[in-house]
Amino acid sequence: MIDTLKRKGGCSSCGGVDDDSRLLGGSVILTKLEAINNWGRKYSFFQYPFVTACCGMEFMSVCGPKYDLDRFGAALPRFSPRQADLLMVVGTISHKQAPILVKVYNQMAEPKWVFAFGVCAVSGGFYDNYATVQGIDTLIPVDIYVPGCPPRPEMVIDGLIKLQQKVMESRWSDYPKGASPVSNDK
Amino acid sequence: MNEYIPVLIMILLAAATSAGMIVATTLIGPKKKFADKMEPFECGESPIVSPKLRFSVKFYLIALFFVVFDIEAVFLYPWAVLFREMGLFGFAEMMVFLFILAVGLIYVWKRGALEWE
Amino acid sequence: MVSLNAYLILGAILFSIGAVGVFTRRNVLIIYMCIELMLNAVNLTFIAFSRFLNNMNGHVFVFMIMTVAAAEAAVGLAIIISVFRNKETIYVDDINLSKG
Amino acid sequence: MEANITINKLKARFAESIVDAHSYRGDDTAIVKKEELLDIFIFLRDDKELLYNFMMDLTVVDYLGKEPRFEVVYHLYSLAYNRRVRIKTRVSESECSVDSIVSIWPSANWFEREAFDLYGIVFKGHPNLSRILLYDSFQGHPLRKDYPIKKRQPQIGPNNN
Amino acid sequence: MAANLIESIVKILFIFSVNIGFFSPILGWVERKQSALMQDRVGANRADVCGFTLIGLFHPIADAIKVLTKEDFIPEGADRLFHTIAPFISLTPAIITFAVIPFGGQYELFGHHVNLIIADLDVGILFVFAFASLASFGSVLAGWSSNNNWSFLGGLRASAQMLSYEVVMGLNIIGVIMVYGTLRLSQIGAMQADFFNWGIFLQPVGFVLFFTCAIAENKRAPFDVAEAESELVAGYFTEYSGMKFVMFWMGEFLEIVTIGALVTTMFFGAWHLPFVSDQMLLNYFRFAGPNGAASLAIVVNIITFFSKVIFFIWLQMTIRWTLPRFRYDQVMRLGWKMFLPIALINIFITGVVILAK
Amino acid sequence: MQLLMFYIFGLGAVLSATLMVTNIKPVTAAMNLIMTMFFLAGIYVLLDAHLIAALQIIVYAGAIMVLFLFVILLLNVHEKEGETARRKVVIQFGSIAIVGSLFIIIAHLAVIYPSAVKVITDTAYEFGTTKAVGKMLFTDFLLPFEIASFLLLAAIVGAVILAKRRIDDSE
Amino acid sequence: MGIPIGKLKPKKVRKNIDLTLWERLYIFEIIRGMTVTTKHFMANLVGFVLHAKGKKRNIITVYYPEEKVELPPAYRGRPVLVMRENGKERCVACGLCEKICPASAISIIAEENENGDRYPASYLLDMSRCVFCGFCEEVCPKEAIVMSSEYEGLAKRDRNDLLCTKEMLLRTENSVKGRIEYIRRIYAKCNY
Amino acid sequence: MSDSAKDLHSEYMVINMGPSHPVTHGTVKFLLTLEGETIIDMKVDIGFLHRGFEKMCENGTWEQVMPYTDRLNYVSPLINNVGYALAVEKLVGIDVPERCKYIRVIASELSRISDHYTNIAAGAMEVGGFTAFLYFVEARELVWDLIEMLCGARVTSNYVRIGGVKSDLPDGFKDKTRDVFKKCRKLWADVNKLLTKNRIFIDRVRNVGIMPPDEAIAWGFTGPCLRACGIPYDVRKFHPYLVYDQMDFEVPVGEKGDNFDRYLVRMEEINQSMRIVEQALEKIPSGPINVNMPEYRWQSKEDISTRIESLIFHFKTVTEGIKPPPGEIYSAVEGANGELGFYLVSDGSGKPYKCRVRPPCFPLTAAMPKMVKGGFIADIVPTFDMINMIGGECDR
Ligand code: SF4
Ligand code: SF4
Ligand code: SF4
Repeated sequence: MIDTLKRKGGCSSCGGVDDDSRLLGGSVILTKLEAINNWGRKYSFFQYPFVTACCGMEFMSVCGPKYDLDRFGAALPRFSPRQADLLMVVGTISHKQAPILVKVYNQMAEPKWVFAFGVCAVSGGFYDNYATVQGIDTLIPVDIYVPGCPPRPEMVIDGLIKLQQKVMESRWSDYPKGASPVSNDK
Repeated sequence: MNEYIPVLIMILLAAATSAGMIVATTLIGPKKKFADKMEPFECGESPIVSPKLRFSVKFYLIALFFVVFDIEAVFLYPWAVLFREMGLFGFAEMMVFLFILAVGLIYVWKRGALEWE
Repeated sequence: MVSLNAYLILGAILFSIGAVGVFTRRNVLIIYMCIELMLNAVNLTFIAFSRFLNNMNGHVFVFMIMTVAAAEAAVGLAIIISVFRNKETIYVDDINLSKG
Repeated sequence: MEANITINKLKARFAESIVDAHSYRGDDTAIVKKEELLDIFIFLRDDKELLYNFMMDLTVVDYLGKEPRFEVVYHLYSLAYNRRVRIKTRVSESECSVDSIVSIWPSANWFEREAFDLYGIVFKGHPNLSRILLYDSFQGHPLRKDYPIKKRQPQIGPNNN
Repeated sequence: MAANLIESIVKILFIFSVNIGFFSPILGWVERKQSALMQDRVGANRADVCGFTLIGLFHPIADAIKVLTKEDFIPEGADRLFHTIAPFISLTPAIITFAVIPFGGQYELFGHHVNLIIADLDVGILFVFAFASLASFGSVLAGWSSNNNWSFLGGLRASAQMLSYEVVMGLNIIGVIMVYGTLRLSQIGAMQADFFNWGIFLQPVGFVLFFTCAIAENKRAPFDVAEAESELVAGYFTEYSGMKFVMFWMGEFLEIVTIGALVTTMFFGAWHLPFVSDQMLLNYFRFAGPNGAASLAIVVNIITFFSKVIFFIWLQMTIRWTLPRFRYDQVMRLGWKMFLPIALINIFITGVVILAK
Repeated sequence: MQLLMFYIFGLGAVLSATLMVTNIKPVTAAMNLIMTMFFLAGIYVLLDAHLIAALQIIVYAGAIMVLFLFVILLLNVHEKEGETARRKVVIQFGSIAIVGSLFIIIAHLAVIYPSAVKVITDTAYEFGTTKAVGKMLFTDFLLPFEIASFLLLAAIVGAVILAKRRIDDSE
Repeated sequence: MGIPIGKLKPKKVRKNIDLTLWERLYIFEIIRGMTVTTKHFMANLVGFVLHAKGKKRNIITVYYPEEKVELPPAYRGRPVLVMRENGKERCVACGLCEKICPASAISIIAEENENGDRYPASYLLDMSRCVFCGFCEEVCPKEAIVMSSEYEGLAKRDRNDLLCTKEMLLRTENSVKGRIEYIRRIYAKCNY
Repeated sequence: MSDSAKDLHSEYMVINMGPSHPVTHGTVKFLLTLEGETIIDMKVDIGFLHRGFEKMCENGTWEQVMPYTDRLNYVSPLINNVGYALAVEKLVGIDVPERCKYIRVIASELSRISDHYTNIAAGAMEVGGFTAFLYFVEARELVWDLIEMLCGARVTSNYVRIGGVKSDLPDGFKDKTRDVFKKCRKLWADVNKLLTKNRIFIDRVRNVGIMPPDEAIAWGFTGPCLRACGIPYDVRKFHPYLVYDQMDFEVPVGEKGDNFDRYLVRMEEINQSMRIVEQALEKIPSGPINVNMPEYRWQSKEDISTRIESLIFHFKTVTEGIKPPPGEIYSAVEGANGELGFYLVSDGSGKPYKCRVRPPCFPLTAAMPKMVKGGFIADIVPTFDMINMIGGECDR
């Protein structure tokens, strides 16, 4: 069991690294630009709420008045994956749902991030059976894992702040990421 | 004619701005293409039919009424400007005009072309 | 200062482009558009004359032409639609009205 | 006794089709033969003193190892008399089918599809008996007792374990 | 000539900076912040530059940066050309229309006649309509060229809706023109120096209709059926990403400003303070000398005008965040069966009243 | 200045008109026609026909072309590939070459040679304004004006009958 | 039992909802709606602008990372292990929590120490599975595992980081004192 | 017409609405056949949230099922908890103490309030009334504060136990409830003003998704959707469980069975539920909250740590699970969406042999095509919202 848990979580490491940008990477202007760019991205997550299950209730709360994800600039839900930056996978992903999740992920425009919201998305939670996917990282690369069933809004915000840090650390060359599209063989 | 020069400048400027935005975003953004992504979005499924199909003739009718009433409005503009000068005669004139078009509207209405079902 | 002739010639050119289109294209819709273009060319001539003769009758004419064009477009396109229903084509070669 | 009026009426009317009846913890239950299921249901629905107009629930229980293996369980409710009854019918694994009651209660439509999906019971005469909760390429029927809980189907990518 | 050119360039730059530089980013912020406050929330407030957050004012900047560096996406099967120019067609007219809207009176400044309007056209309001009618191509092309079913439906809805409301708006404006006898917006504005001559008193029905139609034309809630999130995903711009998608929004935001400005100009006394005409303003500021007085008056004009505009922006936002959306057929019914007859009757009544006077 | 404008607009109009004629796709053709109309509106402005210029855009570009666009999308016929491809080459080269060169040459001639008509350069301030057009329309051309309304009525009725016939038939 | 259908007097809700002409005219109801939202807007605007530091805002929003909500004692955060004074865990590796955990999030390897007492040689709690149900706390006979009020710092960039070992779970008794008292109270004898 | 397929008016568009579509909440797919905007045909595909609830139950002990029931109708988890506990208690044949009954009533009604809040909020949001949505989310947040105070979790409460509840009412619960309800009533009034008489909203929901009463019965409607048709079927009145027969509340019914009625019924039920909670808080007696039966309810910590036989019992029940006698029962409670039935079969072992839930929104969803066919795409939105399909419950 521990072995399976030790699986490499996600493949969010950079894929198609562009050599030119590596070379330029050292220059001050470019780092500055990169920082500015990351700053913009970090405070402007348009999210694609892939809400399927109970976590959606807490997701509503996070967007709702009391916790207000909008404070972080991340409350604007876009239901078109082209316009979204942050794929919020909220809730259980069943095997029936899996191809759809993959498709939505694939259809998102670069750069994109994935947020696993709740233990079901993280690992399948306590639904360890024939119907549920054991963690969305078996399907798509995940950037941040927020456990909890459902996570408290604070935990989500925590996760978002962590994600913002991650974005701040990212480089030009990290995008587009993923060496190849996530396959969707049925 | 001179008063149009600023308009021209404005048009050029506006067009340049919009065009600049489009060019900038096409140049700057990262690109990554593959088959799954290029497919039109349809709620996570593959589209079943292509949208390039014929749509209801109703939309044509709407456009048609639009054209007709737009022309009507076009006639009304000079009339409205002149209204005070022309007095009752002009008013009567236009009312005849409007009346005839109102007949048209009523016809269309009765004919059910404004219904959506 | 641009002379009247220049406008007239522009009108003529547009008209001839329209005419070329009417004769060469087979798509009814495009033919229709070409007709609109020709009407526009005529409008241009009207306006030009009216400007250079300092007589605004031309403007009113254009006004009327626009009205007619709109009415014509409305009915004409409706005809195209109903022809299309019967024939499933919008190419003049394929439309033979006598064999309704 | 008033509570047993349903069972009594059923017994009176379909004497030989009623295999068994009991009222465990007040739940009236009748086990009927599946051949006459439709008639029984029509009777239950239309009889003036019963009027079971709700088909509340339909499910299957898999008694693995017993024969017949499956039991299709219907829960009916009568709004007029505020009464519930449970009708069960037994289905063997070899002949895994039972008449569809969609014509009597449209609500049975999805319930039957679900039962088909999860247990593999075929409902004869169902207008569209296809999988409902699972996807079409799913093999087997997961709620049968012999389906291992963690057996996963090759639906998604290579990574699933 | 040169002075005129400089003057108009100054004005253009002013309007441009106000619109593109101020309103279009700030409206995104306003919309978020206002809706937040209306909904008992706080709204975006955390984007910081060197630790300053300025109640979230940096968020639009962050959005702009993000959007610029977002992948630009054209789906397969889409018509690349039209897919690209559709946002262009939507945005450009929205910027241009402001050219004919006056934001102040006419003054003598250093011996030069200053008219606070970019282009004082004889056809004034028609110019606005002309460009507004072009904008409908933007949505229909966007919807059609995306090769997406939702976009297609959205584009159709958008175009039909815009056409319908354009008609009503056109007819509805006739009443105003009848009252003021001109199409020149600067004149319409100037005629409202007297408080009781404000359009709202002369054309109350006209105001309500115009405002409603303008919102509908702009496809804002409650008329946002074309981009109705819960029905059509994102409507005609479903397949747009990055800047192109935001351009539709910018067009929408700029149109909010334009609507506010038009309503102000036609119904709410344009740049006039109630009971204060331009002449009176000049008199108040006599102490500053003729040029000073004129400049001060210009400043007051501009402030007054834009305050009113901002009020109407606020009003539009409030409406947007208060009301549920119509159903599509209801939108059309409202336009054709309710507003159109009312507009016609309004013309009639206006005529009768004016003649009776 | 005016000359420059004229050339820009004129050239634009001719170019987009040519493109319209030569294009296979009706949608592109329609968009090009809109461009033509736009340029023509510019030329009207040069000719002091302000109202007409605005109407050109409102009526032609804004209304009639929408109608066209709708019908194009409504019918949505696939292009006849072979047929158009054959014509395409001929049309493009033929018309662009001939018409384009004609334009440039003759336009130059036109500028060089004074026109036969007496040119009036100083028009009244009123020329081309809404008011002026209106005055003519509602006095001298009263009858056509009223007839126009009948025309429009006829257009509505006719088009509705034509377009809706099938619906009613099938009901 | 139960009221037969005839006897029940239901409350008709639709009675007076028919719109008057006034209400049909959209605009008045719209204005009414807008007054509601505007009221909220103004109240919040005032509360927002005039808000003094330290005073309670009247806006409901919690400024989370800086400001935290007050959690009720019942709140179930992540499960943690309670430490004895000597720094060792209280847990005796009885395995009840492992057994009851519906998510199978707990895995214990029990060993005996030199005194013959059982203790968990390894106590792994997979936070990526735990559903915060609180069963482990409820069944533990030793009050060794409790649901703390911790919820922060659980978001991780890597799923493997969510696997918590005994060392990561151990908390001093003081820090979870409130919770222990709470569970003593709710599972007290008087409640049975 | 014979060639109607070729006719201009009948070119159909086949389009997937969902599963990942804002209105379908990711859990259902509508395959629409449209003519223009009109829905010609509709196929509903569910199961996107099928998590194998029954299989999980059959593989866990009777107690371990409790957290799974939380996630059935995750908007009102406490009702599911109560329903399941009641079912097992019926199977076992035990009766819980009076105070526990009151607590369960309070918990269920709080849950019902939050469910209706969520439902109306989501409905309002999806017809465009975003502000109304957030007001109710705010109100729900307040109710959740209460629930959290009671259960320790906001959503997945896992509060009720077989033979009792987990914890007693916390201190100050009554006062807090009063405060919260005061605020909630204010927000309720605001939403009422924003929606109930607003013609735009009424036009969207009135005469849309009509279900005549007889058909509603045939399709198996229960709960607010059935009551909207004018049939006052409410399990709380018809088969009173717990102490509902001692509560004074009314059953709101509608007339036509359209979405507007559903909305109004829910709005009124919020008020009725608040009344019930208030009454229950007034009447609640003191006493124990759990049965003292070591074979069915885990022992108190005090006992476990002091009495060795308790400890042994405890070990036994935890590891083997409680063992109800073999048999089968069906027990229903009034869920937020309708009759929430549990059909349990026990074979005498520590695990449920069969744990079937009768999901109230399953038949409701099945009737979707019937309700919207012939309407517009936009009609799907309020109809789907007002039947309140909850994926966890529908797909299990
Ligand atoms: S993590 Fe928990 S709350 Fe979230 S979807 Fe899964 S079971 Fe539901
Ligand atoms: S809280 Fe529940 S899921 Fe988490 S470890 Fe404890 S028993 Fe397991
Ligand atoms: S139940 Fe308590 S004592 Fe037993 S193993 Fe778990 S934590 Fe340790």
